[in-house]
Amino acid sequence: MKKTFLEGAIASEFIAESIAKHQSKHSIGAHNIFLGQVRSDEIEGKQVTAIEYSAYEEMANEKLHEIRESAFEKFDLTCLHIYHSLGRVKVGEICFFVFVSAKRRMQVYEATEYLVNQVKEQVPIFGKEIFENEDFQWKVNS
Amino acid sequence: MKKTFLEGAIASEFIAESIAKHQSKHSIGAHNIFLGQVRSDEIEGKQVTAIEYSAYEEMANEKLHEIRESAFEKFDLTCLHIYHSLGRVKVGEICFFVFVSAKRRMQVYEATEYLVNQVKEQVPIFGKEIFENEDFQWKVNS
Amino acid sequence: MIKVHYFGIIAEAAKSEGETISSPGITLKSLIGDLTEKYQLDSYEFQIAVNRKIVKEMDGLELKDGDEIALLPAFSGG
Amino acid sequence: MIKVHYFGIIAEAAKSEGETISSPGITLKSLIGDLTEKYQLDSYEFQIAVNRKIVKEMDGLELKDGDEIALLPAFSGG
Repeated sequence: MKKTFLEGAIASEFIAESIAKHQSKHSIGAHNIFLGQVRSDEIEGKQVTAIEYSAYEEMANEKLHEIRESAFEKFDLTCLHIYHSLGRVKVGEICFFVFVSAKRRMQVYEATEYLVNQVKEQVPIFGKEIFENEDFQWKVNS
Repeated sequence: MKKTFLEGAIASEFIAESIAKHQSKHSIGAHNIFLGQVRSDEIEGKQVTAIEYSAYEEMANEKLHEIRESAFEKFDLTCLHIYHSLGRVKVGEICFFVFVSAKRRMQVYEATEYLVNQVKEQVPIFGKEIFENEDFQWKVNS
Repeated sequence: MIKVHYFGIIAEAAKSEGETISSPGITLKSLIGDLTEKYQLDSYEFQIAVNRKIVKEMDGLELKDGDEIALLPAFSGG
Repeated sequence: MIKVHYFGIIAEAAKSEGETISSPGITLKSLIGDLTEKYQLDSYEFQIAVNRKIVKEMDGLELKDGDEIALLPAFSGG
Protein backbone atom coordinates (compact mmCIF):
# COMPACT_ATOMS: atom_id res chain seq x y z
CA MET A 1 0.00 0.00 0.00
CA LYS A 2 1.53 3.29 -1.05
CA LYS A 3 1.63 6.03 1.54
CA THR A 4 -0.61 9.01 0.79
CA PHE A 5 -1.21 10.76 4.10
CA LEU A 6 1.39 13.05 5.60
CA GLU A 7 1.13 14.86 8.90
CA GLY A 8 0.89 18.65 8.38
CA ALA A 9 1.75 20.73 5.32
CA ILE A 10 3.61 19.27 2.33
CA ALA A 11 7.01 20.98 2.18
CA SER A 12 8.42 22.25 -1.10
CA GLU A 13 11.56 20.23 -0.29
CA PHE A 14 9.47 17.05 -0.21
CA ILE A 15 8.17 17.92 -3.69
CA ALA A 16 11.73 18.56 -4.90
CA GLU A 17 12.87 15.18 -3.57
CA SER A 18 9.98 13.46 -5.34
CA ILE A 19 11.00 15.12 -8.59
CA ALA A 20 14.68 14.26 -8.09
CA LYS A 21 13.85 10.58 -7.50
CA HIS A 22 12.49 10.38 -11.04
CA GLN A 23 15.72 11.49 -12.68
CA SER A 24 16.96 7.91 -12.80
CA LYS A 25 13.93 6.86 -14.86
CA HIS A 26 15.19 7.59 -18.35
CA SER A 27 12.01 6.56 -20.14
CA ILE A 28 10.13 9.54 -18.66
CA GLY A 29 9.72 12.60 -20.89
CA ALA A 30 6.99 14.53 -19.10
CA HIS A 31 5.78 15.16 -15.58
CA ASN A 32 2.64 16.94 -14.49
CA ILE A 33 2.13 18.08 -10.92
CA PHE A 34 -0.96 19.43 -9.21
CA LEU A 35 -0.60 21.24 -5.90
CA GLY A 36 -3.51 22.26 -3.73
CA GLN A 37 -2.69 25.29 -1.58
CA VAL A 38 -4.82 26.46 1.35
CA ARG A 39 -6.52 29.67 0.25
CA SER A 40 -7.43 32.51 2.58
CA ASP A 41 -11.12 32.56 1.69
CA GLU A 42 -13.39 35.07 3.33
CA ILE A 43 -16.62 33.47 4.52
CA GLU A 44 -19.27 35.79 5.95
CA GLY A 45 -16.67 38.37 6.84
CA LYS A 46 -14.33 35.90 8.52
CA GLN A 47 -10.93 34.98 7.12
CA VAL A 48 -9.81 31.34 6.81
CA THR A 49 -6.39 30.92 8.47
CA ALA A 50 -5.95 27.15 8.19
CA ILE A 51 -7.67 23.90 7.26
CA GLU A 52 -7.56 20.94 9.59
CA TYR A 53 -7.82 17.65 7.71
CA SER A 54 -8.97 14.29 8.99
CA ALA A 55 -9.65 11.10 7.04
CA TYR A 56 -11.12 7.66 7.33
CA GLU A 57 -7.69 6.32 6.53
CA GLU A 58 -8.45 2.61 6.06
CA MET A 59 -11.21 3.32 3.55
CA ALA A 60 -9.24 6.16 1.96
CA ASN A 61 -6.28 3.87 1.30
CA GLU A 62 -8.49 1.23 -0.32
CA LYS A 63 -10.14 3.89 -2.48
CA LEU A 64 -6.80 5.43 -3.42
CA HIS A 65 -5.58 2.01 -4.52
CA GLU A 66 -8.61 1.69 -6.83
CA ILE A 67 -8.11 5.22 -8.16
CA ARG A 68 -4.44 4.49 -8.95
CA GLU A 69 -5.31 1.26 -10.77
CA SER A 70 -8.01 2.99 -12.81
CA ALA A 71 -5.62 5.80 -13.80
CA PHE A 72 -3.04 3.28 -15.05
CA GLU A 73 -5.80 1.61 -17.08
CA LYS A 74 -7.09 4.87 -18.57
CA PHE A 75 -3.79 6.62 -19.28
CA ASP A 76 -0.37 5.57 -20.51
CA LEU A 77 1.63 6.49 -17.41
CA THR A 78 5.06 5.51 -16.12
CA CYS A 79 4.21 6.29 -12.51
CA LEU A 80 1.96 8.36 -10.29
CA HIS A 81 1.99 9.59 -6.72
CA ILE A 82 -0.70 11.10 -4.52
CA TYR A 83 -0.05 12.84 -1.20
CA HIS A 84 -2.52 14.57 1.10
CA SER A 85 -2.06 16.33 4.41
CA LEU A 86 -3.69 15.37 7.68
CA GLY A 87 -3.91 17.77 10.61
CA ARG A 88 -3.55 21.51 10.38
CA VAL A 89 -2.32 23.23 7.20
CA LYS A 90 -2.04 27.01 7.25
CA VAL A 91 -3.03 29.36 4.43
CA GLY A 92 -0.35 29.45 1.75
CA GLU A 93 0.81 25.94 2.57
CA ILE A 94 0.42 22.89 0.33
CA CYS A 95 -2.09 20.22 1.40
CA PHE A 96 -2.44 18.10 -1.76
CA PHE A 97 0.20 16.88 -4.21
CA VAL A 98 -0.54 14.77 -7.29
CA PHE A 99 2.42 13.77 -9.47
CA VAL A 100 2.05 12.01 -12.82
CA SER A 101 4.90 10.90 -15.09
CA ALA A 102 4.78 9.50 -18.61
CA LYS A 103 6.92 8.83 -21.64
CA ARG A 104 5.20 11.59 -23.62
CA ARG A 105 3.26 14.65 -22.56
CA MET A 106 -0.08 14.10 -24.36
CA GLN A 107 -2.06 12.53 -21.52
CA VAL A 108 -0.40 13.90 -18.40
CA TYR A 109 -2.67 16.92 -17.93
CA GLU A 110 -5.84 14.87 -18.26
CA ALA A 111 -4.44 12.15 -15.99
CA THR A 112 -3.64 14.70 -13.28
CA GLU A 113 -7.08 16.29 -13.57
CA TYR A 114 -8.70 12.85 -13.34
CA LEU A 115 -6.72 11.96 -10.21
CA VAL A 116 -7.41 15.29 -8.50
CA ASN A 117 -11.14 15.00 -9.17
CA GLN A 118 -11.29 11.36 -8.09
CA VAL A 119 -9.54 12.12 -4.81
CA LYS A 120 -11.84 15.06 -4.12
CA GLU A 121 -14.99 13.10 -4.94
CA GLN A 122 -14.23 9.57 -3.79
CA VAL A 123 -11.80 9.68 -0.89
CA PRO A 124 -13.15 10.18 2.64
CA ILE A 125 -11.16 13.23 3.69
CA PHE A 126 -12.74 16.00 5.76
CA GLY A 127 -11.53 19.58 5.98
CA LYS A 128 -12.39 21.99 8.76
CA GLU A 129 -11.86 25.64 7.89
CA ILE A 130 -10.41 27.48 10.86
CA PHE A 131 -11.05 31.21 11.18
CA GLU A 132 -8.96 33.87 12.94
CA ASN A 133 -10.80 33.50 16.26
CA GLU A 134 -10.49 29.67 16.18
CA ASP A 135 -14.10 29.56 15.08
CA PHE A 136 -14.53 26.99 12.30
CA GLN A 137 -16.82 25.50 9.70
CA TRP A 138 -16.72 22.20 7.86
CA LYS A 139 -15.45 22.69 4.33
CA VAL A 140 -17.67 21.73 1.40
CA ASN A 141 -15.96 21.16 -1.95
CA SER A 142 -17.33 23.21 -4.83
CA MET B 1 11.05 41.10 -19.52
CA LYS B 2 10.78 37.93 -17.40
CA LYS B 3 13.71 35.56 -17.50
CA THR B 4 12.98 32.21 -19.16
CA PHE B 5 16.34 30.81 -20.21
CA LEU B 6 18.60 29.10 -17.71
CA GLU B 7 22.04 27.65 -18.41
CA GLY B 8 22.02 23.85 -18.10
CA ALA B 9 19.50 21.57 -16.40
CA ILE B 10 16.72 22.91 -14.15
CA ALA B 11 17.45 21.69 -10.61
CA SER B 12 14.68 20.27 -8.43
CA GLU B 13 15.78 22.79 -5.77
CA PHE B 14 15.01 25.63 -8.20
CA ILE B 15 11.51 24.18 -8.67
CA ALA B 16 11.08 23.91 -4.88
CA GLU B 17 12.09 27.56 -4.46
CA SER B 18 9.61 28.64 -7.11
CA ILE B 19 6.85 26.77 -5.26
CA ALA B 20 7.90 28.18 -1.89
CA LYS B 21 7.80 31.75 -3.26
CA HIS B 22 4.07 31.34 -3.88
CA GLN B 23 3.22 30.53 -0.28
CA SER B 24 2.82 34.21 0.53
CA LYS B 25 0.10 34.55 -2.13
CA HIS B 26 -2.94 33.61 -0.11
CA SER B 27 -5.41 33.95 -2.97
CA ILE B 28 -3.89 30.94 -4.76
CA GLY B 29 -5.70 27.62 -4.33
CA ALA B 30 -4.20 25.54 -7.14
CA HIS B 31 -0.89 25.16 -8.94
CA ASN B 32 -0.14 23.09 -12.01
CA ILE B 33 3.40 22.31 -13.07
CA PHE B 34 4.70 20.75 -16.26
CA LEU B 35 8.24 19.41 -16.35
CA GLY B 36 9.96 18.23 -19.52
CA GLN B 37 12.63 15.64 -18.79
CA VAL B 38 15.26 14.52 -21.32
CA ARG B 39 14.35 10.99 -22.37
CA SER B 40 16.84 8.35 -23.39
CA ASP B 41 15.31 7.68 -26.79
CA GLU B 42 16.87 5.08 -29.04
CA ILE B 43 17.21 6.33 -32.61
CA GLU B 44 18.44 3.86 -35.20
CA GLY B 45 20.17 1.77 -32.55
CA LYS B 46 21.86 4.74 -30.90
CA GLN B 47 20.98 5.96 -27.41
CA VAL B 48 20.37 9.67 -26.68
CA THR B 49 22.55 10.76 -23.74
CA ALA B 50 21.81 14.51 -23.70
CA ILE B 51 20.13 17.34 -25.57
CA GLU B 52 21.99 20.54 -26.29
CA TYR B 53 19.64 23.51 -26.55
CA SER B 54 20.19 26.80 -28.31
CA ALA B 55 17.72 29.60 -28.96
CA TYR B 56 17.24 32.82 -30.86
CA GLU B 57 16.88 34.52 -27.51
CA GLU B 58 15.76 38.00 -28.59
CA MET B 59 12.91 36.62 -30.71
CA ALA B 60 12.15 33.92 -28.14
CA ASN B 61 11.72 36.51 -25.38
CA GLU B 62 9.37 38.60 -27.54
CA LYS B 63 7.34 35.50 -28.40
CA LEU B 64 7.25 34.35 -24.76
CA HIS B 65 5.92 37.75 -23.75
CA GLU B 66 3.07 37.37 -26.29
CA ILE B 67 2.37 33.82 -25.11
CA ARG B 68 2.18 34.95 -21.47
CA GLU B 69 -0.20 37.79 -22.34
CA SER B 70 -2.44 35.47 -24.35
CA ALA B 71 -2.57 32.94 -21.50
CA PHE B 72 -3.67 35.64 -19.04
CA GLU B 73 -6.38 36.63 -21.51
CA LYS B 74 -7.62 33.08 -22.09
CA PHE B 75 -7.45 31.76 -18.51
CA ASP B 76 -8.18 33.14 -15.06
CA LEU B 77 -4.66 32.87 -13.63
CA THR B 78 -2.92 34.49 -10.67
CA CYS B 79 0.55 34.01 -12.13
CA LEU B 80 2.59 31.92 -14.50
CA HIS B 81 6.24 31.13 -15.05
CA ILE B 82 8.10 29.53 -17.94
CA TYR B 83 11.70 28.30 -17.76
CA HIS B 84 13.74 26.52 -20.43
CA SER B 85 17.29 25.25 -20.44
CA LEU B 86 20.04 26.34 -22.79
CA GLY B 87 23.18 24.30 -23.31
CA ARG B 88 23.56 20.65 -22.46
CA VAL B 89 20.95 18.78 -20.43
CA LYS B 90 21.62 15.11 -19.72
CA VAL B 91 19.13 12.28 -19.86
CA GLY B 92 16.90 12.27 -16.73
CA GLU B 93 17.40 15.99 -16.15
CA ILE B 94 14.70 18.67 -16.43
CA CYS B 95 14.91 21.06 -19.41
CA PHE B 96 11.47 22.72 -19.36
CA PHE B 97 9.39 24.01 -16.44
CA VAL B 98 5.97 25.61 -16.80
CA PHE B 99 4.24 26.77 -13.60
CA VAL B 100 0.66 28.05 -13.49
CA SER B 101 -1.19 29.27 -10.39
CA ALA B 102 -4.84 30.22 -9.96
CA LYS B 103 -7.49 30.83 -7.37
CA ARG B 104 -9.31 27.63 -8.30
CA ARG B 105 -8.20 24.49 -10.07
CA MET B 106 -10.64 24.32 -13.02
CA GLN B 107 -8.47 25.92 -15.70
CA VAL B 108 -4.94 25.17 -14.53
CA TYR B 109 -4.48 21.94 -16.47
CA GLU B 110 -5.65 23.46 -19.75
CA ALA B 111 -3.58 26.61 -19.16
CA THR B 112 -0.43 24.53 -18.61
CA GLU B 113 -1.11 22.45 -21.71
CA TYR B 114 -1.67 25.61 -23.74
CA LEU B 115 1.59 27.14 -22.56
CA VAL B 116 3.62 23.98 -23.17
CA ASN B 117 2.24 23.65 -26.70
CA GLN B 118 2.74 27.33 -27.49
CA VAL B 119 6.36 27.23 -26.36
CA LYS B 120 7.04 24.09 -28.39
CA GLU B 121 5.38 25.47 -31.53
CA GLN B 122 6.13 29.18 -31.43
CA VAL B 123 9.40 29.76 -29.63
CA PRO B 124 12.67 29.50 -31.60
CA ILE B 125 14.48 26.90 -29.51
CA PHE B 126 16.60 24.21 -31.14
CA GLY B 127 17.56 20.88 -29.61
CA LYS B 128 20.44 18.71 -30.71
CA GLU B 129 20.21 15.10 -29.56
CA ILE B 130 23.63 13.87 -28.53
CA PHE B 131 24.39 10.13 -28.78
CA GLU B 132 26.87 8.04 -26.81
CA ASN B 133 29.71 8.53 -29.28
CA GLU B 134 29.12 12.33 -29.42
CA ASP B 135 27.39 11.79 -32.74
CA PHE B 136 24.24 13.93 -32.90
CA GLN B 137 21.08 14.75 -34.79
CA TRP B 138 18.81 17.79 -34.69
CA LYS B 139 15.69 17.09 -32.71
CA VAL B 140 12.29 17.36 -34.40
CA ASN B 141 9.25 17.76 -32.14
CA SER B 142 6.50 15.22 -32.67
CA MET C 1 -19.33 -6.35 18.35
CA ILE C 2 -19.82 -3.67 15.71
CA LYS C 3 -17.34 -0.84 15.40
CA VAL C 4 -18.89 2.54 14.48
CA HIS C 5 -16.76 5.48 13.25
CA TYR C 6 -17.79 9.13 13.09
CA PHE C 7 -16.11 11.73 10.91
CA GLY C 8 -16.15 15.47 10.39
CA ILE C 9 -19.30 17.24 11.43
CA ILE C 10 -20.86 13.93 12.54
CA ALA C 11 -17.99 13.28 14.96
CA GLU C 12 -18.56 16.78 16.25
CA ALA C 13 -22.30 16.14 16.73
CA ALA C 14 -21.64 12.78 18.41
CA LYS C 15 -18.80 14.32 20.45
CA SER C 16 -16.89 11.15 19.65
CA GLU C 17 -14.78 9.56 16.92
CA GLY C 18 -16.49 6.23 17.35
CA GLU C 19 -17.76 3.53 19.62
CA THR C 20 -18.26 -0.21 19.81
CA ILE C 21 -21.81 -1.48 19.85
CA SER C 22 -23.08 -4.90 20.81
CA SER C 23 -26.47 -5.57 19.22
CA PRO C 24 -26.54 -9.08 17.77
CA GLY C 25 -28.58 -9.34 14.58
CA ILE C 26 -29.35 -5.63 14.30
CA THR C 27 -30.02 -4.30 10.80
CA LEU C 28 -28.02 -1.37 9.43
CA LYS C 29 -31.24 0.60 9.11
CA SER C 30 -32.17 0.27 12.78
CA LEU C 31 -28.59 0.92 13.95
CA ILE C 32 -28.53 4.16 11.95
CA GLY C 33 -32.00 5.00 13.27
CA ASP C 34 -30.79 4.53 16.84
CA LEU C 35 -27.67 6.64 16.29
CA THR C 36 -29.62 9.38 14.52
CA GLU C 37 -31.93 9.62 17.50
CA LYS C 38 -29.15 9.37 20.10
CA TYR C 39 -27.03 12.14 18.55
CA GLN C 40 -29.82 14.13 16.85
CA LEU C 41 -28.37 13.67 13.37
CA ASP C 42 -31.61 14.39 11.50
CA SER C 43 -30.41 17.66 10.07
CA TYR C 44 -27.08 16.23 8.84
CA GLU C 45 -26.43 14.67 5.48
CA PHE C 46 -24.12 11.69 5.52
CA GLN C 47 -23.27 8.52 3.64
CA ILE C 48 -22.80 5.17 5.32
CA ALA C 49 -19.90 2.82 4.74
CA VAL C 50 -19.99 -0.82 5.81
CA ASN C 51 -16.57 -2.43 5.89
CA ARG C 52 -15.12 0.53 4.02
CA LYS C 53 -17.59 0.44 1.11
CA ILE C 54 -20.32 3.00 0.65
CA VAL C 55 -23.75 1.43 1.05
CA LYS C 56 -26.33 2.84 -1.38
CA GLU C 57 -29.32 0.88 -0.13
CA MET C 58 -29.68 0.10 3.59
CA ASP C 59 -32.80 -2.06 3.34
CA GLY C 60 -32.38 -5.69 4.34
CA LEU C 61 -28.76 -5.35 5.43
CA GLU C 62 -28.20 -7.27 8.67
CA LEU C 63 -24.99 -6.53 10.51
CA LYS C 64 -22.68 -9.21 11.81
CA ASP C 65 -20.01 -9.40 14.44
CA GLY C 66 -16.85 -7.55 13.40
CA ASP C 67 -18.55 -5.23 10.90
CA GLU C 68 -17.11 -1.75 10.62
CA ILE C 69 -19.63 1.04 10.07
CA ALA C 70 -18.77 4.67 9.28
CA LEU C 71 -20.94 7.78 9.10
CA LEU C 72 -19.39 10.01 6.46
CA PRO C 73 -20.38 13.61 5.78
CA ALA C 74 -19.52 15.20 2.41
CA PHE C 75 -15.89 14.62 1.44
CA SER C 76 -13.80 17.77 1.25
CA GLY C 77 -10.24 16.70 0.53
CA GLY C 78 -7.90 18.58 -1.77
CA MET D 1 24.51 46.72 -42.72
CA ILE D 2 22.23 43.71 -42.35
CA LYS D 3 22.79 41.24 -39.54
CA VAL D 4 22.08 37.59 -40.44
CA HIS D 5 21.70 34.86 -37.79
CA TYR D 6 21.86 31.10 -38.33
CA PHE D 7 20.42 28.54 -35.96
CA GLY D 8 20.45 24.79 -35.45
CA ILE D 9 21.14 22.72 -38.53
CA ILE D 10 21.45 25.89 -40.64
CA ALA D 11 24.24 27.22 -38.40
CA GLU D 12 25.89 23.85 -38.83
CA ALA D 13 25.58 24.01 -42.62
CA ALA D 14 26.85 27.61 -42.71
CA LYS D 15 29.57 26.72 -40.17
CA SER D 16 28.68 30.03 -38.53
CA GLU D 17 26.20 31.56 -36.11
CA GLY D 18 25.81 34.65 -38.25
CA GLU D 19 27.40 37.38 -40.25
CA THR D 20 26.98 41.00 -41.23
CA ILE D 21 26.20 41.75 -44.85
CA SER D 22 26.43 45.04 -46.69
CA SER D 23 24.17 45.05 -49.74
CA PRO D 24 22.27 48.33 -49.96
CA GLY D 25 18.76 47.90 -51.35
CA ILE D 26 18.87 44.10 -51.57
CA THR D 27 15.53 42.29 -51.36
CA LEU D 28 14.97 39.55 -48.80
CA LYS D 29 14.37 37.12 -51.63
CA SER D 30 17.70 37.74 -53.31
CA LEU D 31 19.58 37.73 -49.98
CA ILE D 32 18.11 34.32 -49.14
CA GLY D 33 18.87 33.16 -52.68
CA ASP D 34 22.51 34.21 -52.25
CA LEU D 35 22.84 32.52 -48.87
CA THR D 36 21.16 29.35 -50.10
CA GLU D 37 23.66 29.14 -52.90
CA LYS D 38 26.66 30.09 -50.74
CA TYR D 39 25.92 27.48 -48.05
CA GLN D 40 24.05 24.93 -50.20
CA LEU D 41 20.88 25.19 -48.15
CA ASP D 42 18.57 23.80 -50.86
CA SER D 43 17.87 20.59 -49.01
CA TYR D 44 17.05 22.32 -45.71
CA GLU D 45 13.68 23.55 -44.57
CA PHE D 46 13.71 26.80 -42.69
CA GLN D 47 11.58 29.82 -41.87
CA ILE D 48 12.82 33.37 -42.12
CA ALA D 49 12.46 36.03 -39.46
CA VAL D 50 12.95 39.72 -40.21
CA ASN D 51 13.44 41.79 -37.08
CA ARG D 52 12.31 38.85 -34.93
CA LYS D 53 9.03 38.28 -36.77
CA ILE D 54 8.42 35.29 -39.04
CA VAL D 55 7.97 36.41 -42.67
CA LYS D 56 5.36 34.36 -44.51
CA GLU D 57 5.78 36.03 -47.91
CA MET D 58 9.20 37.19 -49.09
CA ASP D 59 8.10 38.84 -52.33
CA GLY D 60 8.63 42.57 -52.55
CA LEU D 61 10.39 42.90 -49.20
CA GLU D 62 13.36 45.24 -49.54
CA LEU D 63 15.84 45.18 -46.69
CA LYS D 64 17.13 48.31 -45.02
CA ASP D 65 20.15 49.17 -42.96
CA GLY D 66 19.97 47.68 -39.47
CA ASP D 67 17.56 44.87 -40.34
CA GLU D 68 18.04 41.61 -38.47
CA ILE D 69 17.44 38.44 -40.49
CA ALA D 70 17.33 34.91 -39.04
CA LEU D 71 17.21 31.52 -40.76
CA LEU D 72 15.26 29.23 -38.47
CA PRO D 73 14.92 25.47 -38.87
CA ALA D 74 12.01 23.61 -37.16
CA PHE D 75 11.65 24.58 -33.51
CA SER D 76 12.29 21.77 -31.06
CA GLY D 77 12.10 23.23 -27.58
CA GLY D 78 10.55 21.47 -24.63
